[in-house]
Amino acid sequence: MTTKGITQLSGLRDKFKKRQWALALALVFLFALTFLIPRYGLLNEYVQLIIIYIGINIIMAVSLNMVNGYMGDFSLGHAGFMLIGAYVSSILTVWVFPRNWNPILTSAILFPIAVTAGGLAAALASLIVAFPSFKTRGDYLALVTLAFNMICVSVVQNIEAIGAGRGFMGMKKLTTMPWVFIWALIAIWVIRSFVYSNFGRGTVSIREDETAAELVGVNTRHVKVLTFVISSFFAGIGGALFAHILQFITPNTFQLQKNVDFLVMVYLGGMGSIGGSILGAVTYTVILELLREALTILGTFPIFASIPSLEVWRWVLAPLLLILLMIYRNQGIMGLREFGFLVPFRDRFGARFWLKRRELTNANSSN
Amino acid sequence: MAAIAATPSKLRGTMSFFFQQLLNALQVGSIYALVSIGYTMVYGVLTMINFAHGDVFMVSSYIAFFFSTFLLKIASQFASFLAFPITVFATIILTSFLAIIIERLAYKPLRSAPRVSAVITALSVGILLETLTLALIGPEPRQIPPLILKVGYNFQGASFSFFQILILGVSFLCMLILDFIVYRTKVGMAMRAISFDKTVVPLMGVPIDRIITVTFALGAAVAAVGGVIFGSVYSLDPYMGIRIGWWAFIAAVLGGIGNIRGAMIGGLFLGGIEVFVTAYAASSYRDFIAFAILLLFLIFKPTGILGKPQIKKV
Amino acid sequence: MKYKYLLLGVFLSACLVVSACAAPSGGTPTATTGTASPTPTAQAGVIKVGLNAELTGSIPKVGKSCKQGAELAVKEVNDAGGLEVAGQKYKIQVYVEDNEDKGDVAASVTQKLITQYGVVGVIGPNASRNAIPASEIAESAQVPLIGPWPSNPKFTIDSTTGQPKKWVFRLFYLDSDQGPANAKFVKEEFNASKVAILYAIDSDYNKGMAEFFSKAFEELGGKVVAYESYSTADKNFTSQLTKIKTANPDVVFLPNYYNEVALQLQQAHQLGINAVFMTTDASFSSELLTLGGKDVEGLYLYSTFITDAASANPVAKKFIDSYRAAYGEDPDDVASLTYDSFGLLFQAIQSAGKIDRQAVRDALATPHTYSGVTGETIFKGTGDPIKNIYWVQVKDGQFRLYLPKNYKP
Amino acid sequence: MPILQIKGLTHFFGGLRAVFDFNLDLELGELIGIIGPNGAGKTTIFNLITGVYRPTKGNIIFDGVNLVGKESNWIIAHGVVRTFQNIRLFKELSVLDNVRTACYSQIKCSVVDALLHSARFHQEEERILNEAMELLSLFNLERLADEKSKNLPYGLQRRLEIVRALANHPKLLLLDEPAAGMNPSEISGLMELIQWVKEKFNLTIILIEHQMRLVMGICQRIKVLDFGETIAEGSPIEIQQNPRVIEAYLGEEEHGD
Repeated sequence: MTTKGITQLSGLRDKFKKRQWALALALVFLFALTFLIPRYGLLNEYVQLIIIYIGINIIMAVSLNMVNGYMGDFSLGHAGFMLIGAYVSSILTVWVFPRNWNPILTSAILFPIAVTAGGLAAALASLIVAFPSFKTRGDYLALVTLAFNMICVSVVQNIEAIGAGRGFMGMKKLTTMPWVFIWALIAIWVIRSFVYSNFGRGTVSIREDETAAELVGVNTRHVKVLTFVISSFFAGIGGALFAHILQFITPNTFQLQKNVDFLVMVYLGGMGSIGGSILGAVTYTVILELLREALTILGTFPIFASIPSLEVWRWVLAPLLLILLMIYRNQGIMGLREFGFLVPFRDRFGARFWLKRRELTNANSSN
Repeated sequence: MAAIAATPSKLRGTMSFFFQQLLNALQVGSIYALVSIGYTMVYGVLTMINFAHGDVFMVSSYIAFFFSTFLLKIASQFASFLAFPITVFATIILTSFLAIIIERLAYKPLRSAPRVSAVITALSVGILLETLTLALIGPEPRQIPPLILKVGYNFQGASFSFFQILILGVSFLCMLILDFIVYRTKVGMAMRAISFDKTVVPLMGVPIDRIITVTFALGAAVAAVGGVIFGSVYSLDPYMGIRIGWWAFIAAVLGGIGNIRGAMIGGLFLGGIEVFVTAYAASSYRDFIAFAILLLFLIFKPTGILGKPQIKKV
Repeated sequence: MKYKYLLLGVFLSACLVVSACAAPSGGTPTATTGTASPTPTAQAGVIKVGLNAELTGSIPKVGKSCKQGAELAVKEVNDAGGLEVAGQKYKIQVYVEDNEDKGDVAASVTQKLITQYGVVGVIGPNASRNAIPASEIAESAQVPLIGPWPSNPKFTIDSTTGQPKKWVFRLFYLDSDQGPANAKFVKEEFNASKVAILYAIDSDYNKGMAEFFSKAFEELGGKVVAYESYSTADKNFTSQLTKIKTANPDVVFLPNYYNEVALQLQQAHQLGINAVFMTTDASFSSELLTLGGKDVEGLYLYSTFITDAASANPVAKKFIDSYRAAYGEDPDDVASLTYDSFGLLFQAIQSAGKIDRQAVRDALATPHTYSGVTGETIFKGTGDPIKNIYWVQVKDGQFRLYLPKNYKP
Repeated sequence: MPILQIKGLTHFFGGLRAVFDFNLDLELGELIGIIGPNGAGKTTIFNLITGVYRPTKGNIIFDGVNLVGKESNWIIAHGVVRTFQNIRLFKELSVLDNVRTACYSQIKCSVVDALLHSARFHQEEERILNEAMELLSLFNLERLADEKSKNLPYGLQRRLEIVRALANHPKLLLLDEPAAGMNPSEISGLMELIQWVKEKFNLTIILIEHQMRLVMGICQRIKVLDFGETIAEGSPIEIQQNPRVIEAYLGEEEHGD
């Protein structure tokens, strides 16, 4: 019985360890791909561009999910943080940093600094939203975030120095597949660590019942600030990467429409699930692109050629998808479930493990 | 900056200038007021932000466009001065229908669902309306043909047309009628009762579904009037609903969301902001100021100018 | 918990590796584009050309005309059996992409045309606000890009170095040339001393024109009495126009797109502003007439193409006729400029003698003159040509050629 | 010296008087009951103690500290915990996580620790896990640790709420109608449970209850509220004989229960 128990115990651990190793290897392999692909042009540049977009969208969706999914608040300001990240990082790379460094150093040292700065700026700005969130919740907070987004946009529109509404450019194409991969990985890692810590549990308890959370000793204010700051930090990162792939940003790019895209990703994938957000981001981006293709092909047929703006039908999809989701499956693909490999050992097997161990010790003491 | 420097301040100080701007403000403000009522009523009854409302307004404007162009084609069959009232009437009916359909298809299934779902759905319905209009009618800007000849008057150097006066008249009439409905009729009582207490009133035999339907219909109807006006003074395009919608919504919040008189006041107030910010500063600060006001209100006085506070229950 | 440290290790090593691979893929994008993007081969005797147009968004008419102009140009060549390059006939295949009148979309669509379809050259976008970001992509991907309509100087200037771009060409005169010409016209024709300007502050074209015009006009001794701005997609200009009215100018200059100009004129008349109204070729579109109705009557503008002027030119005559036949409307400047852009590209391919981006680019960059439906276009080795300008006035619902008092051809 | 001293506690909702001049001296290890008809202000008192509302007037001294104006989570973390009239578990969370969440204030590690998975973080999490599991096993809930709390039967949910409250190492426990919706046999179980918890964790308990049997059964002292005012105070027997109470409260209670 005892030995059996021990083997079971160690078995549990080993199985988990093995999985983690497999995951690590998979990541290394993927990472190798991310710079083999551009190096040897295994995929054409447009597909590469889409992959990079997907990476950025993953960062945005996962970080938005922290607020909308885990904390159960409704943020409509994520694009605002993205904008801040985009502009701050771009200003750094274009004006502040030396422009004629050798490209390797620029990409290896200056770019990450710029991106991080963008993230930090966004994180700082998020306090404007975090503090109101102490008092207001639900629809009203949604409005606060939205107002924040709109204000970000119109502020940029009024700063002549950075091109106002006409946009800002001159960034080098520094966002590369490996960088996006790394940042996405960092985002997922950090957010996962946060969610599966006592702060994360605090966040979720706010979603479940804020008053009760406060009344079992969770410092909801602290948790809220942390959640908003981390979430918008990665939104800023996403923005920075976005700016350095497009090499051109305008405030209007970061309007409500962009928020809606991220919302679709989050709710399509499923709230309160990192895996869900990743899934959502990938699915949504791919669907839209496939549709672009499909419509272009359709357009070649005489029947459809007559339709003035076939392209537009693509934009009908996103909202329609959301509505149907909300009505028929507002849990999204994953619901509140999570991919096993994203859940730390303690949170996945902790209880079972504890029980087994007690069993064993009892057994020992009995003989 | 050039904008401010360019016009000598003494000119902008003059009475006629101010009066003219006031007239402009009233015209824009009345449209905001008309649209914002829809937001505020729905919120009052459902505590749900009907983000799609701005786009319902847009669609109403298109309805008016097609209807009026059709009328003018067959204008010979009837006295053309009827064109305007008929258009308004038809637009009101059709738009109300649209609103009811939206409510039935998209919102009703979510009555019991978490609030967030409702908000997202509303947002999506709005965007759906935009994209559908874009796909079906196309993005070219249109304008409702002049149904009433635009006789111009001049008062103390401020010029305005008969049509403008009519606009103001019509919109204020609408507000009065609505105010009457909400504060004097049985349906209105029920509405305010529901917005006062969601749990008890249905038990007291108030047909909640019908009240909700009526609310959406009324809100849309008023917005439709705004749509006709907007479409004939300015021009229509699939995206026009966004900005108007937001501003009207801000108006609703300022007035204390759920409070109809507040919405009217808020609307006119925002009209003032739009015009006078442009007049005495630069147009590009407009949105910033409007949303800054919204933010401040949400943070410091979320119940708006005429709203009432609630107690947190444990 | 060892796997965790392994992951961290992955990050660190990753950062190093990135710096290694960053050079080709990040620092200088050319290396990758060179390898990744299908170099335009003329398989099956086809030449691929990309069209990047504002099919949806705020100036759809521009996109429509652009597309029609393109279709016509390509149809004519293909009906004639194709384009003859180095003694071999090639069919032309156009890939049309909608840039939604958004800068970022314009950029990614250009990227798509280049790498997905491997076009030899890209025509468009038309509005400067879309053309500029698109040109950045074309420049870094080293693909010839011809803008039929963009007139903002930044379009052909490399924003990082300030040098002229190598791969970007336009078929239009610069704002910086239009401004003075226009100011001179206003000054002399209406001997105006006071002008008022109303422009969209968030659009490169409008803002550029406003600035160049006011600068030129003040140099001519005139005075800008009102300098008002609004944001694209605004519909209510009464507040600004009221300010303009109080400033009481001789001429009101509206360097904006047709859909806005129509409204601005209506509201200006509504407010009883009686001045000469002047706009630019950005409103040279039949939509202006349909939308503006009586209110645009008497409006002055200018263009590089106007049917009753072009009719003199046999090439243009033929074009106008076939365009009318095909689409039942008069070609506007966008249509004709797009048509010429294709002509220009075809000519360049022919003189290059092979379907090769570099060769085509070189052909375009060598000083030459292209004579098409919009008259003579003189290239001096850069992307910015010299073109002729016609003054136009709206008379009884039509665009009519307007001959200035001191008109010298 | 009493562990909890409430002096002249008064609270108004706008014009409505919820609690008026409420006084209480609670000795360490006491179990006192507060009864009174609905709307008498019982729960309001709990809300005032735990900082949900800020009292209009009066002081709440706990362990020599005035709780008035303190954040709820601070008060909880310092040993005043409560359960709720209507169960307020985190429904979507597992039983274990409900308890771990309540350990928030117990965990001594910063965000940085959490994000970097530092050794400190792991040892803290391990500690909390074991603590939570032990606590659960004391209440025979350990085998349900991975269940979503919403799937628990009603009685167990009540029990879990008490466990969750205990996770903060409280000195003072506020029970808000723990017996609500329980059948007689469950109630007797609950009575034993409360007694046992009190001894086991040497707690001081304030109990709000409608179930006379429960209150009379276990409380040493009872306060009776009516319209926010204290109308009687004393041992169960005294209360049962007090005429004002009978007329204000027990009268209705007879056909009420």
